[in-house]
Amino acid sequence: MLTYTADEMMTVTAARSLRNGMTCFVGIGLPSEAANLARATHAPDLVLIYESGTIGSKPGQVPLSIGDGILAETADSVVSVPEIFNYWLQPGRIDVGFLGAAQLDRYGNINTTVIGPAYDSPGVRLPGAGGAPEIAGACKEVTVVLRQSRRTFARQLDFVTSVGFGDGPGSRQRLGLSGGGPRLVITDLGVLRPDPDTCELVLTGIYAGVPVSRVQENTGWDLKVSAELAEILPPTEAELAALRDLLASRSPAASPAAPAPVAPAPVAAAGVGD
Amino acid sequence: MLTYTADEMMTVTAARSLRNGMTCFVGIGLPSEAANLARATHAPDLVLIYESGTIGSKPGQVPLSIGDGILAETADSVVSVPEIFNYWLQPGRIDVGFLGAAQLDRYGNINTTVIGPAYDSPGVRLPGAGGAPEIAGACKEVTVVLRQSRRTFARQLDFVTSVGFGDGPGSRQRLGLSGGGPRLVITDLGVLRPDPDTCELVLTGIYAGVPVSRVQENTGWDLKVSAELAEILPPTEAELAALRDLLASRSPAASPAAPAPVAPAPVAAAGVGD
Amino acid sequence: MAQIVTLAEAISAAIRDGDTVAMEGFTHLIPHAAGHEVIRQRRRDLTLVRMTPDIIYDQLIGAGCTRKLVFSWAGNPGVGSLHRFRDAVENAWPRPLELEEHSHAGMANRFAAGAAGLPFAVLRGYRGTTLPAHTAGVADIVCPFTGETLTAVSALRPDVAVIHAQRADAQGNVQYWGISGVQKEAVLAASRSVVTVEEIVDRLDPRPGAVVLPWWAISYIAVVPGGAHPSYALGYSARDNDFYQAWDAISRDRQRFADWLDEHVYGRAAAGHASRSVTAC
Amino acid sequence: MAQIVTLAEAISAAIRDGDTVAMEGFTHLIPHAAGHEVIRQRRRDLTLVRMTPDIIYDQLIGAGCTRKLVFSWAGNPGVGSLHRFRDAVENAWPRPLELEEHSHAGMANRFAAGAAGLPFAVLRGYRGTTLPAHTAGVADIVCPFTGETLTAVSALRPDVAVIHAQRADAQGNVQYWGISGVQKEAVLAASRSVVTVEEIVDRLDPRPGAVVLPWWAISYIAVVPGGAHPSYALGYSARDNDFYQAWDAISRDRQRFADWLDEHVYGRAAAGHASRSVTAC
Repeated sequence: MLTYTADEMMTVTAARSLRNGMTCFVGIGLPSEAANLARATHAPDLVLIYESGTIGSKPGQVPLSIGDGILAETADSVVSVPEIFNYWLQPGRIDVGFLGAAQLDRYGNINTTVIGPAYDSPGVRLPGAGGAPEIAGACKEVTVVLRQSRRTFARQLDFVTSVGFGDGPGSRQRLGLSGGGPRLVITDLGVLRPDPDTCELVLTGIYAGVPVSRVQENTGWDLKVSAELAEILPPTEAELAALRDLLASRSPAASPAAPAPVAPAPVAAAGVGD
Repeated sequence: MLTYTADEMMTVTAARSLRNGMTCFVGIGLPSEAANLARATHAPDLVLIYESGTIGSKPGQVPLSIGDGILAETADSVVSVPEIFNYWLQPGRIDVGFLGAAQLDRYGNINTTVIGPAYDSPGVRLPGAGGAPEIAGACKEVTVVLRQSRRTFARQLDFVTSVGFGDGPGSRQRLGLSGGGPRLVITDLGVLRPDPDTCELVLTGIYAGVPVSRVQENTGWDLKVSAELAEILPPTEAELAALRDLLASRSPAASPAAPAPVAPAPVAAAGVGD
Repeated sequence: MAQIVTLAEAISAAIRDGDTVAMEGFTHLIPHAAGHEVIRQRRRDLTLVRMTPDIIYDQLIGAGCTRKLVFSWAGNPGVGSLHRFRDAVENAWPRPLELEEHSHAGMANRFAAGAAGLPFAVLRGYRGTTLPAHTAGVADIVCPFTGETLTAVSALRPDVAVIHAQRADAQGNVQYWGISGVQKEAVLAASRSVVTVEEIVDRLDPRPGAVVLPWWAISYIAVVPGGAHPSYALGYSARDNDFYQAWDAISRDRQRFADWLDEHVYGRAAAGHASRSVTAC
Repeated sequence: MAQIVTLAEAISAAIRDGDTVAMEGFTHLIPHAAGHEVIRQRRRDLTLVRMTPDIIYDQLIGAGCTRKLVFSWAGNPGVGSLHRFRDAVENAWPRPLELEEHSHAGMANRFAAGAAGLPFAVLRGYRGTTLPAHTAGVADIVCPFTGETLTAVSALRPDVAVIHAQRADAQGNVQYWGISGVQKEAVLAASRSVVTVEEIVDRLDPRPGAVVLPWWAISYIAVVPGGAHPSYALGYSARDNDFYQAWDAISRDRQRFADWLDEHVYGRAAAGHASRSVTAC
């Protein structure tokens, strides 16, 4: 009987989405955990690129920040921050960008700036854009990882920090966004992908033991379900062991860190049998 | 009796114009000889910057090219070529730019591109612009070093490669050139400086034994002579020794190199008594 | 022309009330000690510029030094919110905080334009986002060759840049290595600069990945060992992740923050380093 | 995704007739051996791009490979003219040579724009000179914030970049140090790339001043010891200044040049390096 949390399922699913030899622009938190799990398991030649300027970092543990020394010390190359954005991200050299989000809409647009309609006196002030707008614009594809709720999966964003498919088909072209946009959204309940015709995110994968109705209840719009909805295999023993090793290798004080910069959403730590 | 050539007088005069602690953007050939002579004599902390990206080079000899290994090995910092132009030259950080020229006009504009009126089928094809236009544009002041003749001191340039004072007062401001422009022209006959009102180059210094008429005969326009025309002191024994040491330290094959990229003009190797 | 002085002298000479100040460092080499000295000298009405304002900017905001923040990501990396920053934005405490908000790529290019002596930089970005609606210094620009529309961002030209580096030599050449961020651009874009260093050595041995800023491009250098703490200086110290975690609780409460500031910043001399022993508090 | 192949294979796979090719190197690390292989493979109608075309471009022009030259300074550094270049421009021999002429700052920024995926770059330059009258890809551009007029230059996007580096590792990561020129920008601006290296090592030890290009940003790598000669590879060879001097006489005369080419380029296999023993000729 393998017991694991919803966050572990989410991280394992995210790790599986990365293919060996890809180049991956990694945000901090859960994206970094997933990317390093992929490196530790099926994708040893995954190329990790952090916005701090480290190219090809091979940390043996999950760094707390995108600027930890281990990222520079294990990198193939460390470049300046202007260079990482201008020469490496902007021209579309990076296969996949891994992003978190505070809010996401049906077109995969992302808000990490403010919650509440008034920018100048917001309900919650979030950290802001960081590297996300250009990661979302330029990577060949984008994967978003976030916990799913009616608050995070919003009908209407309070602020568009990073563009997914804008207001639907043709938006990215009109805006001159060279990358492919969000191809995958991974949550603690399942997996969403954009419909190729409408660009709207639809549920294409679901974790064992999670009913579709629960995913829909935790979505702020009328979530469509793919005709080919698949159940996603639970973590293998090897995946779980590798993930827990990775996280345990962080300093004890670092491990309880919330992956999202806002107050953690209440997440059901689903213990699911294997 | 100290014997020296006109070229040696020119180089020594150029070296004397550099003050200790200045930053100097150095072109190859005679400018490099002069800058290194200054470092070897009165200006040990002169900061040499080459367009190959070396900042603070301290070569013990005069390099043949701007990319010789000694320049990188002795530099405080080696940066990329885009960086040397964008971050170091363009913003006006450099005190003095040292340039050569194939043709110069009365406003200190420079031609290093073609001789002859037809660009597409020129009489003589010269190397072109290199770093000169932006050195001429951005350095706080510019010093031009070239042998003087009716051919090199031209009434009308065949091509304006680098701007001095354009067509006179106000030109640099209109063109948005942030640097101060040519403050000094050093030849094998004497020294010219721009008139503060007209921006036209006038003869302000003359070498021992050179009559003013000879300078005027070797100028393609009606050269004005400053009311404060001064005779420039001949090289000291120490200056000459340092210069000859510097040049002797170059490889034997390298020393006969012509400092100007065009066929050398016939220069009187004036042996002048001290 | 680098002058080697004390930290108190450097801050006093370089930073005036109302200045625009960029204290840069991308997680690595953040000039915390210099920031504390700014708080101690009670500078006011500063416009603070930084890609990733984190704890030291949270402190400068909470201490009331700051009128405006120019930034692209304001958080406690890997931990969560900056509570003093949020309190200022959400509740105008201790004073209102004006925001000028960009993306990382935009800020990096704004610094680069400043370093290059250009009034603007061009990038692919901002289009389709809400950012331009709230941010000055972003405009469309059309390529004169292809007709394509791109984005221009205005150059940053701070009055002062403040950075921390591993070493300087006696002449004032500064050397740092590891994650190098946007510090070179910040120093070259600014009118004046302050560099705190771990140590001064006779000669800067070449090091892999090292950036060297020449003495004539620097204004003031002060020796402050550990001056980046709780950030780190590769080869000299490790990032104090425990302090970043602890800051979350310290900064949530106004009084606890004030007490912390009294004890660890106001209560210390310039030469000592404020947050060294904070994990014990 | 770097493939390690022979020089002949690399040139054959990467460069086609009519391509735009940038063989970069700023005095240091000039890819002479690769240029000779292009001559041997009798590529035609190439547009050659380089800030400082020197001897190897003189040879490619004289050998009839070249339709157009995009450049900023064409000379034999420290020596004088490039006679094959001048013969092509002044006398259309062996064929007319179209010129696209810029300043160094312009070319460097054009490469940088190409590397950054932008259609143009902005700089202070060209204004008041005759250059824009004869050169496409230069235009005024107005700052949307200050109204100031600056200069835009069009991006360079070569089909192929060719460089020489000190080392690569078995995975294809490339490392070079010393004067690093505009090679990174050239490789990143180009669709394909060929890198000749002095040697392949198991692991690239970090080195002061080293640039590392990752394996996934490189197309072909070929081991060619001495492949920069008469240019040099810092730490491996010295610049052969005698050869640069000797080239002046060799290249002045069409027949003497042709004989040199027969003996030292056409007469040699790809693996050997052409001009090694030229000082004896």
